[in-house]
Amino acid sequence: MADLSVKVCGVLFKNPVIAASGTFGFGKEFNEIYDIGALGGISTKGLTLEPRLGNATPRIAEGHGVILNSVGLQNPGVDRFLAEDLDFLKASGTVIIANVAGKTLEDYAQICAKLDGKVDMIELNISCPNVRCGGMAFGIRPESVESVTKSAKSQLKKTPLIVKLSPNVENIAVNALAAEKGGADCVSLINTLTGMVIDIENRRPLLANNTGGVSGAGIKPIAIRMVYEVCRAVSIPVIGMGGITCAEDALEFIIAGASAVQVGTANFTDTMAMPKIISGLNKWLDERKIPNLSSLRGTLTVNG
Amino acid sequence: MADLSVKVCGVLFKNPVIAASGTFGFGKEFNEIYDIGALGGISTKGLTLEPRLGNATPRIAEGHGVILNSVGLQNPGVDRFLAEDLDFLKASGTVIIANVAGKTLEDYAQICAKLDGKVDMIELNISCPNVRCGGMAFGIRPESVESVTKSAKSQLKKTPLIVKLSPNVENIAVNALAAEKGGADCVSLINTLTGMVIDIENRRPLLANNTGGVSGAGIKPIAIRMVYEVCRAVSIPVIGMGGITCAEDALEFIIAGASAVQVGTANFTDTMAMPKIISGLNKWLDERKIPNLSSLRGTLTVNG
Amino acid sequence: MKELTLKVLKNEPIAAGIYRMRLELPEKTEGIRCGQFINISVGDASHLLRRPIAICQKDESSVTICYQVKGNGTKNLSGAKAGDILQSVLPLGNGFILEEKEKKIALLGGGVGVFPMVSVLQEYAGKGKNFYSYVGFRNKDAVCMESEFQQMSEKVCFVTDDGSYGERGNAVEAFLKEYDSLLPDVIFACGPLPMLRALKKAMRDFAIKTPCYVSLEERMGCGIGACLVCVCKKSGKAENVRVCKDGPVFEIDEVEI
Amino acid sequence: MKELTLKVLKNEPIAAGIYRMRLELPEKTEGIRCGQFINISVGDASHLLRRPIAICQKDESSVTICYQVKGNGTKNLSGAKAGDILQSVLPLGNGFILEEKEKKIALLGGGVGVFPMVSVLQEYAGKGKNFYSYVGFRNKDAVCMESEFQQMSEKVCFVTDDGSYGERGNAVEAFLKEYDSLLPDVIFACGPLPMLRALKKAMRDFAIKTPCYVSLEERMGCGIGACLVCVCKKSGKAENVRVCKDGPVFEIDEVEI
Ligand SMILES: Cc1cc2nc3c(=O)[nH]c(=O)nc-3n(C[C@H](O)[C@H](O)[C@H](O)COP(=O)(O)OP(=O)(O)OC[C@H]3O[C@@H](n4cnc5c(N)ncnc54)[C@H](O)[C@@H]3O)c2cc1C
Ligand SMILES: Cc1cc2nc3c(=O)[nH]c(=O)nc-3n(C[C@H](O)[C@H](O)[C@H](O)COP(=O)(O)OP(=O)(O)OC[C@H]3O[C@@H](n4cnc5c(N)ncnc54)[C@H](O)[C@@H]3O)c2cc1C
Ligand SMILES: Cc1cc2nc3c(=O)[nH]c(=O)nc-3n(C[C@H](O)[C@H](O)[C@H](O)COP(=O)(O)O)c2cc1C
Ligand SMILES: Cc1cc2nc3c(=O)[nH]c(=O)nc-3n(C[C@H](O)[C@H](O)[C@H](O)COP(=O)(O)O)c2cc1C
Ligand code: FES
Ligand code: FES
Repeated sequence: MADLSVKVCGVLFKNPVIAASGTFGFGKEFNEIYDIGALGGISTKGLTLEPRLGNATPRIAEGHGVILNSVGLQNPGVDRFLAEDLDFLKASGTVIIANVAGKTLEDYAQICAKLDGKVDMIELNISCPNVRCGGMAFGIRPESVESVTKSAKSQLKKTPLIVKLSPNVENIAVNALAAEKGGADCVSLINTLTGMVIDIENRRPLLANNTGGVSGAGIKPIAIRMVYEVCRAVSIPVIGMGGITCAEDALEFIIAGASAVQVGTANFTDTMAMPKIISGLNKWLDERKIPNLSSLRGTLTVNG
Repeated sequence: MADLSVKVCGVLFKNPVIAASGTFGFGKEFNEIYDIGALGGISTKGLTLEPRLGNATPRIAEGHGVILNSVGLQNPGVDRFLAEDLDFLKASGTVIIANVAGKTLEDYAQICAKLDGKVDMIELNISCPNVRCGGMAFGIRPESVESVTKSAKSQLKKTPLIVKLSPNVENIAVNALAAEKGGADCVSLINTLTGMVIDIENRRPLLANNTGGVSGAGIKPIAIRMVYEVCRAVSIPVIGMGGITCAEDALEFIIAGASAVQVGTANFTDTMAMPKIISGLNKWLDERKIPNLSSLRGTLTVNG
Repeated sequence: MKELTLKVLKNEPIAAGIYRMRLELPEKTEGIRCGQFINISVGDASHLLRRPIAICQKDESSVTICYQVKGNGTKNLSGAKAGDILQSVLPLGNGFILEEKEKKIALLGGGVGVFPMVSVLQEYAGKGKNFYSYVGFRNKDAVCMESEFQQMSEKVCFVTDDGSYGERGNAVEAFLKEYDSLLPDVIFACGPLPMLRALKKAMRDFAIKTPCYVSLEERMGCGIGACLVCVCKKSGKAENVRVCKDGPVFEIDEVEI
Repeated sequence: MKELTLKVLKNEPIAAGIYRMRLELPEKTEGIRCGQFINISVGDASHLLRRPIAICQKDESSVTICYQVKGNGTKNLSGAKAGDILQSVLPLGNGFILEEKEKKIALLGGGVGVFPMVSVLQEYAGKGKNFYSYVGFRNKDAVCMESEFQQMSEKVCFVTDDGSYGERGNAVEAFLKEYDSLLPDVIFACGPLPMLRALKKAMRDFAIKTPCYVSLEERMGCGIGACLVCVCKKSGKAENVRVCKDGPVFEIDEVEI
């Protein structure tokens, strides 16, 4: 049994495999299938200050090797999360990351204030449209990445801050640096790419919301490239994700420089995906007699 | 038999299915498998002023539902193309689009001057690193999209100009507008997304060039979204591509607003992909008693 | 609910565009209720999403699903051969539940909505319940499950949109014609949205107060309640329910349809 | 070359990690030469690239390929069952060509490079040619095609890296030991790059002037010469050749290896 544990911003994960936000709810349902305490961590569904109903249905569509979702930010609001879901998650014995979103800088500050000290880490989802910025997401321009990070960080005395980066940008490394400058303790990437599927019989977008976020196995090469670029640019830890389905995929991210990984869409394709990835990592390392996973982090050599 | 013909910038295509640059050479090889005269058009491998050898091998890798290539711009140079390949292509009776690339504004101007009046259309590949711009591709920033378009257009008296847009940008519609402003007669999109695949045993990128361009079925939802955004923004015609494998895929692009489509990676998955797409379009339209394909262009109704 | 590896035992067409697939369970699986469903891989790695399909029949060591070939996913499923392996999570959802006092049950099934009705019959037939089935299909070629309905119902009424089999009409109309003489204790219905809407409207128009449960369809992600993809609005409340976990069976007035 | 739909007739392991697959041609296909290859789908829609595999044996209505399970693509291939359909374009490449005057031929095959050598034997054996085969494998478990080599060669020398079958050593060493007594008219070789490099070096070191042709491997896109993915440098020239179209067989000094 290799040592899979990793430390990110002082938080110890028993293994680097974290459930990606929005694909795992608050853990209750998957816990009916396996003990979620076996996971490295869980990033919750994106939380907002007030309860939200999300977008109209259909909220999901499929491409070749990818999916698109437009759930939007349906969630019970941060207060109900704290009252009703946090205890269950804490009892599971895994690292709890609260994924949070807002429409204004103040939203982010307020929600962080409410969560500080109560969860293990906070992950800012900055891909939501920013009302003050003509609807362009916070996550697109480096200036707004920095300001939203600062705003959130100002309220956090105890809990480390992860900023989750959008891939729909010109240069993701520049945005990662902006997050670092704004005070982020860690960055995670990638959030979904924006896509559309058209129902040609009805000549309408298939998703009620017209566009949706593309995720799943097919986006992995794009995610790996971006994680590699960000790892070279920043000196804070990086959590990688995008299309991971097996232990080998997770290793690609870790070799590219990620400290830990998140798994999203693969949970839909196989509800046991994450336990399988964890045991796959063990097997892979044991077969090669590598005693600990973290020794592989960032060991990529680029070609001449 | 439905009427599949489309007119783009005054050029008549017998059908909207065009071979995408770089996947079809100069047509000779595929002509051994089927009559390439049956195609709507052919976009040639990217041409440069001087012959080029391209990148080191391996030049190709695979993801889930996508591929990555790093061929680079291997080509015999524009002069040899004109001397050795153009006559064969012209004789085939399909529309010939010369895809061109350069490292400086003058490169683009010079190559366009050589091709003006000799091919049916010229397609600028502006995703190549611009030496004057710190290696950042011309295709990323709207200002450089506009200036490279202007430079190329200044040399074209007879041949309509297509500008091929990169998807690795913040806002592709803004770049499309910049091309239009620079004098483009048409835009085509999307070129490849940048990606990386890591060989975890060797802890090296699998491609000798480290990164490569992601294409193929998996990128279609991203391409459709971008084509839709561009069609809304510009008033010049749009040629759509990215992940097309069948008639239904082509129809998604046309309904989103594209006048014609290009097919790249699918030629590798099935060497008969394009003839099958053309007959598939015919069948689809006939079954629905739609007399001509162009009546579908831009008929998308968005939800809500 | 469990993640299971299922072996295809049989996969054959039973009507125009409709297949029946019997799948071997790797272990004895108890507690599957009628109206529950499975979320099953379609046997092609380019499809990352599973497909939700009602459990039509079951025994200790197998489940049988019946599905219509609609898009690429079900087309792939139709190509599965005996011996092929498919992954699935099951059983999912709440299912149909009959209370002790409910003896006279009206079943309304339309199109692929007939299959959950067969599961109700299989579970409760011979247990002191009387079923009155109203079963609608597009046309003669789509008709299937006749003998199942005939053997286990007191009375079956088959209807088709074009009258090519049974009466012309739909399941709701057929049911309404007999409602006054039947006066069922409970109504179970599954079928396309327009059918369920027609039923809801008729119940309101004719002030039918019989408890009525409908099984809904929504596109799904996880299938187990975690992703909030498959929601439906609660009537009169700013709240959503998840079709996969809180449903797929809902009291007809509980949800906006 | 043609785009063809092939039916799997048989697919079975013949050595450790090596499978042989016989594929039915949909039409009589003439003019397939030894050393040519097919570019074949692996039967899983998530793989967009086909895999280039040498044609090992052929008759009018079928081709047989032998392949090692290396990555996911060949793993998928190994799961194909009789009756499955695979798409392919074939025949591809130039192949090995023997001139009239070349009578005494040395064949050097290493690992999966032995299969094109079998195709040479099948095409020319019994046509007044004498073959001397030097065949290398990793170890005993990987050995296959023994009878093919034995039946059609004047002499075969089997070697393994660890000596667990035949002599210890590699095909190039075995060939060099016998070179002086053999003095072949031509040399054909296929195998891993280090083996081909060793051959090139030895020929230079010992000033061996025998015409020598090697079959190269490169990752491929189109397989037919259009995409410029599979190139290799021409020796001493600023020019590339395409392995799929100009090769895969090259005169050993023509290309940089
Ligand atoms: C609880 C439940 C039980 C069902 N039981 C049956 C059954 O017993 N027999 C049967 O034939 N069909 C049943 N369906 C509908 C069935 O799931 C869809 O017809 C099927 O998923 C279509 O997949 P496709 O790939 O062929 O179509 P595509 O349109 O290509 O599918 C693309 C995506 O849309 C989803 N989708 C498409 N239509 C529906 C739909 N109506 N409902 C939910 N998701 C959809 C698919 O799951 C997939 O994610 C059921 C649906 C639900 C929710
Ligand atoms: C002309 C030619 C003939 C060949 N004949 C045989 C044969 O008869 N038997 C046999 O076992 N193998 C043969 N090979 C090698 C075979 O093509 C590769 O082993 C196979 O493609 C690996 O695929 P994979 O999916 O298992 O591996 P992966 O590494 O997962 O494949 C990923 C990609 O790399 C390519 N690739 C990987 N290794 C090679 C390689 N060495 N050469 C070319 N492409 C590669 C694949 O085609 C695919 O595109 C031949 C190669 C060539 C070029
Ligand atoms: C259904 C669904 C809902 C999601 N919701 C959120 C969310 O609330 N907040 C967030 O930061 N990311 C959300 N994501 C993005 C994922 O966390 C992840 O970044 C993305 O899916 C890429 O990883 P994958 O390819 O492993 O799925 C969601 C993804 C999916 C598929
Ligand atoms: C092997 C390969 C080579 C390519 N070379 C060029 C090129 O020279 N010039 C260019 O503009 N695009 C080039 N492209 C991009 C394609 O023309 C096309 O934009 C892209 O592949 C998306 O379409 P697809 O998904 O149908 O392949 C190349 C793509 C591939 C796969
Ligand atoms: S499909 Fe995920 S909550 Fe219903
Ligand atoms: S693989 Fe396309 S040129 Fe060889």
